[in-house]
Amino acid sequence: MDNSLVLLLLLTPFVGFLFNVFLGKKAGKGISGALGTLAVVVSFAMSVYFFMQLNASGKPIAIKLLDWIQIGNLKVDFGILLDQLSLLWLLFVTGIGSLIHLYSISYMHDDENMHKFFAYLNLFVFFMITLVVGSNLLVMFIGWEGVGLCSYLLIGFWHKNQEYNDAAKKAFIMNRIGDLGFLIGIFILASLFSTLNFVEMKQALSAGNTNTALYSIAALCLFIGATGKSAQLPLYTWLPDAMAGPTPVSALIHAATMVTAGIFMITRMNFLFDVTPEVQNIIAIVGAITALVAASIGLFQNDIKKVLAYSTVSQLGLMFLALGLGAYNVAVFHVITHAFFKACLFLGSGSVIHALHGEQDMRKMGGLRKAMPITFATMLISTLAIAGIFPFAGFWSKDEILMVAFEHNKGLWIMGSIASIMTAFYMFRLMYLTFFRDFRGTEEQKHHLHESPSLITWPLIILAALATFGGLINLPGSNWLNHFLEPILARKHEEHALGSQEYMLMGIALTGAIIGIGWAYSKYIKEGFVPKQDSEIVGFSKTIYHKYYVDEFYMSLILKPLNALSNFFRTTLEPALGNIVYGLGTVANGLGNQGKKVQTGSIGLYLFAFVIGVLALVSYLFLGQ
Amino acid sequence: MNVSLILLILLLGALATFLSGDKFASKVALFFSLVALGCSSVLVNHFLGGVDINVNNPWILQPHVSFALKADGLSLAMVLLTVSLTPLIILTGFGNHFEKSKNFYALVLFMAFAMTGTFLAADGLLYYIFWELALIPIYFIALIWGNGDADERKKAVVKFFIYTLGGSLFMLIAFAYLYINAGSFLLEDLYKLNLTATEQTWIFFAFFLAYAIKIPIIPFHTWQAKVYQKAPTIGTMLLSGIMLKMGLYSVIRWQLPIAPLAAKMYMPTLIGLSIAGVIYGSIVALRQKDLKKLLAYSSLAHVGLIAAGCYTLTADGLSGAVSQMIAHGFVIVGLFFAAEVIFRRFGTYKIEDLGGIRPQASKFTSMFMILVLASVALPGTFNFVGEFTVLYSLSQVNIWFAIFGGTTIILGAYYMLKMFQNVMLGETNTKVFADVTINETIVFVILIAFLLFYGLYPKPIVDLVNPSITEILKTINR
Amino acid sequence: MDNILNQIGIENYIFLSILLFCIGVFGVLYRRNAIIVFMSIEIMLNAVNLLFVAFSTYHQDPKGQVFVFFSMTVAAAEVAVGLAILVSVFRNIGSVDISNLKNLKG
Amino acid sequence: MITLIAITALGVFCLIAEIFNLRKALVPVTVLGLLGILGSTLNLYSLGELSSDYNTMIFADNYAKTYSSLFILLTVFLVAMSHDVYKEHQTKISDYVAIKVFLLAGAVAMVSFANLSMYFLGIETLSIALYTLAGSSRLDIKSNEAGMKYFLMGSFASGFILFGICLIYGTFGTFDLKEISEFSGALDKAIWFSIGVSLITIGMLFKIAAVPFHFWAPDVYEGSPSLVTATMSTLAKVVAFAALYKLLAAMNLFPTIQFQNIIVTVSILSMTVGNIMALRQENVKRMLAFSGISHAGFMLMTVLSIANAASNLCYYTYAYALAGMAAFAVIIAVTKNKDNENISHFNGLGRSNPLLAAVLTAALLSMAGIPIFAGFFAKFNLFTQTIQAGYLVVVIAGVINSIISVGYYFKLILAMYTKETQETTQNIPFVYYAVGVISILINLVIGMHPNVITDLLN
Amino acid sequence: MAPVLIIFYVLAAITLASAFLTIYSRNPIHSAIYLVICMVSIMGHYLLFNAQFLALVQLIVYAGAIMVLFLFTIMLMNLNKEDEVHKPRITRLGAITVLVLLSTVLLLLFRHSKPFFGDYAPIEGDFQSIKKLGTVLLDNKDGFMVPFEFTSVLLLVAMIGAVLLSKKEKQTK
Repeated sequence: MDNSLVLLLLLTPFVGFLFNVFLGKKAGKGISGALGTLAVVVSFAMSVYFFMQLNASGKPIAIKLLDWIQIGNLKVDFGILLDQLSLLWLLFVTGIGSLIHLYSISYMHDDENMHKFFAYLNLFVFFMITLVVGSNLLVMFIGWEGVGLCSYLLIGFWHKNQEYNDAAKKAFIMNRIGDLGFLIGIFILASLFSTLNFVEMKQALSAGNTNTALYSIAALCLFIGATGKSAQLPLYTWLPDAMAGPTPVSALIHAATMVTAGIFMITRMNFLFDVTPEVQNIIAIVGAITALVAASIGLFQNDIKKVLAYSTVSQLGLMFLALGLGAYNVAVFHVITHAFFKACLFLGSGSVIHALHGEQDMRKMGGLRKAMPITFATMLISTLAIAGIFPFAGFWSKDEILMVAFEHNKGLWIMGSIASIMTAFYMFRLMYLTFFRDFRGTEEQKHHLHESPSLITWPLIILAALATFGGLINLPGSNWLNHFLEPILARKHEEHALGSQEYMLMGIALTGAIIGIGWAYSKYIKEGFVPKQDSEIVGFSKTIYHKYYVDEFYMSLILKPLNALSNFFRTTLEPALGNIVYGLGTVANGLGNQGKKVQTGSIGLYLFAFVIGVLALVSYLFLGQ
Repeated sequence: MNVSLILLILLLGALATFLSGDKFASKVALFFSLVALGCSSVLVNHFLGGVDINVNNPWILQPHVSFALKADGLSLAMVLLTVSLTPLIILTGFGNHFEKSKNFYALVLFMAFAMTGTFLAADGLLYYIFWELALIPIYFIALIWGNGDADERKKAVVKFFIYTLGGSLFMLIAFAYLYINAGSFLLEDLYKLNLTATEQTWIFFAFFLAYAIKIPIIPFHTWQAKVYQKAPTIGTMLLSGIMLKMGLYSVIRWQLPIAPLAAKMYMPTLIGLSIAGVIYGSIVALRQKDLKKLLAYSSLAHVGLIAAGCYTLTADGLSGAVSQMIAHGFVIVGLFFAAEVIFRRFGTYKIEDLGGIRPQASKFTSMFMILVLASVALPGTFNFVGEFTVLYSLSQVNIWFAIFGGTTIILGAYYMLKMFQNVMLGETNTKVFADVTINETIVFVILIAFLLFYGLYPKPIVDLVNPSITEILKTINR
Repeated sequence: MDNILNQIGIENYIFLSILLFCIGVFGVLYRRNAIIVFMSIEIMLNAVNLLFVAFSTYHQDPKGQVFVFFSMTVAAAEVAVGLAILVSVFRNIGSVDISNLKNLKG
Repeated sequence: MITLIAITALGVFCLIAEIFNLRKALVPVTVLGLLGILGSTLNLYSLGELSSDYNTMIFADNYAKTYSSLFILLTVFLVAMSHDVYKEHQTKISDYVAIKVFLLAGAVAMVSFANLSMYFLGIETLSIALYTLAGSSRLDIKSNEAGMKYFLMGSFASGFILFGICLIYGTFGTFDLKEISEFSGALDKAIWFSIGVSLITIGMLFKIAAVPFHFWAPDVYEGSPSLVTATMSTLAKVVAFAALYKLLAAMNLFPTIQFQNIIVTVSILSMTVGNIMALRQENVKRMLAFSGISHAGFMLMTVLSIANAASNLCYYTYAYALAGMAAFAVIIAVTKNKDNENISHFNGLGRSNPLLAAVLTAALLSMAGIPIFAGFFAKFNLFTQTIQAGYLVVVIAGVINSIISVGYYFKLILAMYTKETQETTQNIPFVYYAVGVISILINLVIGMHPNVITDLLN
Repeated sequence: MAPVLIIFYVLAAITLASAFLTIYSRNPIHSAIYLVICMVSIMGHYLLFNAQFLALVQLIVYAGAIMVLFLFTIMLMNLNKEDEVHKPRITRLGAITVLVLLSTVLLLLFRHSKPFFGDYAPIEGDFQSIKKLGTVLLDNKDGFMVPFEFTSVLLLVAMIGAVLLSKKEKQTK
């Protein structure tokens, strides 16, 4: 029974994918979208079912479907593990997935390839589920690469635009860099444990026999994998570019679900990271720096989705900070709340873009508050949540991260806090530029301004609600989430008693957020400042506006040399190597040409050669004796 | 019933095709190749059922050469690869018009015959004969039915022929030497030889020269790209899909077990060289302007990885290499066929002249995409199984090998996706691109189905191959 | 009967033959007139014949002389054919200078 | 002995046939006659052997029989083609055929001699016949030149051979091969004898066209009428080699290190010079001449393991001669009415005449040593034996040369299959197809069953 | 010094000198005459060995037949003039060098080579009378009958060859 239900959970999106691929076009847009959505909803329902079951029994469900790869004594099978962590992820993946599918029905309705869009979305959900429920690293890796693929397909969904295709390619390749790390990590773990199954690895690790150096390398490799997928330094640059995809994609993949895969993986492997504190340190530092850098870039972006993208990177950085500090549950908490409000923000921005017929530049927006009240309201809630305003979900989760950071390292705490302040600033900058003051777009656009249809607004409303109340799952005091996750975490997480220090930190955080908001308010509402045209930006802000020239840096440090090398190989080395071979032939032919000159046709010469041959031969043979 | 039946069918098929006339040649060839496939499947069943399907008849008394065919799992896997790709390759030709097609298809079948023979032969000289025989048909296929400028083609093809022949002649010397010591060419007798390390080194490198050129391993690869580019696509498929595997198979079957000491001694060097080939091939592929050449260099990179797997001398490495050989065979045939499909419509392989095909041909795009993904070893495809296993085995030898070898998953993705983007995506092409025909679809679907099925369930192949790998390893570690 | 070699010595004959042979070789190399070249070859053959006879006496064996007989036959046959070729060459190019025969080369 | 007599009788018949105006029947009867002789040589049916009185002069052992069979076979082909080649020269055809048959007699004498006098007469008969044939196209300057060159150099070389024989006689006082063999095995190396053998070897190296005594070959091959070139390239070369091998095997001279070095050097030089020079040739006959030089180098390897290489040499000669014969059948057919034999005449042959192209291709592949053709086993056996004898250097040189040789063999193949022809197809008589196909088939058969030849020899 | 030796030296001198002059003289006719002298002197050597048969044959075949053939050809082609152009110096030098080298080498070789020298056995019995030679030549048991017969083939070939080379063809067509 459970087996088939698990398969139902896993395969319904895949069936939806197949349906949309083969029949989607014939079935028409309505049916295509509906079935696509239904497929995810079914998965969601199954997730809920299993969640209940788990809550009741407390026992994780492990299923082995079939054998897959066998290398020596390393056996890898298609196994499914439904435990607290995976179910939690399943819930919000399929849940938010369902909402976004719903949203997409309306959002993508004008696109001729809508069935494909749903096919890809379904496929994505399928791979995401695979990633989450896999019982071993390799199955997870299938999902891991699979979601990367879907991300590639969806970023490049509008494939006629080569820039989008470039973005898609970039995403895939950046991910692949991480994947190599992941794979190497897998190799090391496989050779250490002879298994890749999470449960078995955990047991093996706890059994002792610690080879810390190798563990550290493995953990580091896995973390490199995570930086690729979850857009951390130095591999984060693909995520902002990935905004080329349709907005629901950005919401689903590049905000709520896929980019959290890295956090999921590290949480999954927490038993490993717990024994490798130096890697944890690296994670924390990388996370903090990412949070800070991305937030600072976010300050100056004018593309509404780019702002959200950098915000995502920054928030992910915070989550990694928490992971690095061993506070897996806190990270997970923030993942969930972030999924809610970031999805809402993206969908809201999608709604705005939809209303403006594709305009994404905030400098050409403004004053949309009245035309789009629902969008405005939901986005405002989410913005408050992300800025960490009490009592929205983001407040609780972010606060916990900062609290943990404060406990461990004040420096990290300061970095996190600054990032939070920046977040509050640029998010409200976004809100102000988009919804307040006067509309700065064309008359034509102004004329068509309208609130989005209900299929778009309802998901927004639901998400806004979640963004408001999401914090409840792990309120200080109840700590439901912490308890729920306890079985999968190797090390017990000490409870925070709410003491004065905690309240003080909350206060500081809140104050910081309000400072950020106020700063934004004074600049954009009071002064009515509108960001300058690209060419007018100078100085340090120009550097930041250009994302610290990281892309250019990578371009000139890696890509250009690589291409130059390739050109060199192609145009110089290859022919040269080839010519070595040809050269032998040329030499032989040249000798032949020279030889032809010897063969003059003169009998006298021939006879001379003959006699000299005789002489040489006879003297060699007999004169020596 | 024994394995010589496959050879017989293919040879008869070649003859029948030759006699059938230009009109029916392709169909006759397809028929015979399918019969061979059926026959091989039956034989594999027999083999798995424990029936003896080997052949060993004395052939020449002086020197002592036997007509010995030995079918273990490894051989059968390679034979299956050959006989299942052959009908597909023939089927891909249905969309082309070949002048004197009876000769063409007869040569194709003859080549399949020779390659099958190479995979089955258990006698050194017999093996060598098949090995060389396989070279002749492809020479003519590439020469007569190839495309592009005739002079350049000639140059490339002749270079290929002379180069590979030259390499294999050194192998012949090695065989002569072995024969002098063993008094027989039989594989088992050669395995039993007790050669000194010096002797083994010489023999090892004589073999290596032959295989390094055939596989190819850098820097012996220079023939490859040009020939792939100039040969008709069917020839390219035969070359890249099957013929390269002759070299790799031979490494496992002949080179390593006959000269194990040398193999162990030079293992790091050889792995390093192979992996250098991986990186080099990938980097060269980055900026290729010709679709077929790009695929050729991708093949160079992939094959380098397989070779590295072979030279690890571990069960994992060998078994992964075999899986990857099969997977690569299928995927590269598919990719070259995709190139051919494009060529049929646009008449060019130049990447810069392509682009914007996707809006016009979604079926083709999807199938091409899957093949591209398979070639970059996305999990779920058979290529992943192979590549993972090989990389894993490399990591067991030295983690740096795995890291450098693993760059293929980055660079591979880079050049393949870049190629895909430039060839398929972008603004709709002004030229009309008709979507794939039924024949073409059949080929693609079979290839893709194979790759996906075994990607998820590689057990049958692995189970078929692994016992013989174990045997060979036992010989290596004797 | 006394052996004549007792008074002359086989080595003298060998030296004589060798010198004669070498003169023949020299002639072949030195002259470009085909007829003289033929003659030089005849001298070479004669040198060998002389040596044959000397050896025949040395071994007191008639076979050497029989062989000389054959060798003379061969010489005659060669000259016949050679001169026939020479005549046809002369008819075509009007000269018997072998250095004119350089059409075939390379 | 009976072979020799029968061949001579057949030659005389040819001469008489003209008197009785039987020109039409001449070629068929000769071919049939030769086939009959072939049968009796191979003991397919027994004519009974004449008394063994002549065994001191002619001794038909297996070695002689195997080679004689090859020679007869080659002559059958040559005579068969004569009919068409000389159809413009009806008045001379009987002379041509007769001279070829006598040439065969000389050839047979050269492999079945038991006395140096037979050897000498055989080689002279062969040579004189070839001088004549080379110059036989009397109005053609090239043919004249070829005849002249061949004659001058050939008789010069004969002088050395004669000198050599003389010195051997001087040492032992006998011409009998068996006695010489016994004496030379028993004695310390007498210097007369050694010099004598060396001089004979030099003479034979000239006949097989080994470097540095090879210069005549390309010129003569190119200048001679194609059929004669075929004779020289296949029959004459093989005969000379068989005789050289037989002589050296009997002389027991071999084990001195200097002599081995000489052979090694000459072998490597011949292979290399032959192949490298062949690369740049435009004339097919000239190219095959150089190819022949390189093959001579290969065959010289057998001398390095002279005690037991007879069967390998024999196999090699069969493979080489049959492939050469097939190639020449095509070359003669294609260049019949042309001024020269340039490669360009072969352009597009693959399309205009696939069968001939296939035969030529197969022949060239065999010469290049590609498997299933006899050339492969020939080379392989050679290599194996030479390695066994400890001359790896020669084998490696041989291998490198095999690679080079592919270069020019394939030049011809390329011309046939990739170039366009401008010439209209001409009607090619059946006999060329027959000769080409049959020789290639025999080549293939012995390629697949090498033991056919080795069994003959043992 | 024994008279025989003196005769030998004289004959040898004549032989070598005439041979050299054959080559050296410009006029082919002179060459031919010198060659005849050379042949005759060699005949003298044969007589010295008491090889009467060969001496006769030498006279008949060489001086008689072959030289006549030569002279005939020279006359036929009207070559009796000194029209040979001067050879390049390198040819002459080369030829002389080769002459010197070759004779030196060969002489050196044979100087040390006396494996069978010593006292020459006195001649016992007949080994070179015409009768004896006839027996050896035509005896079918141990004699040279087969080569003797084979020379006929050789001569036949030469004859056909000469005919073939000289025969004018009727112009067909």
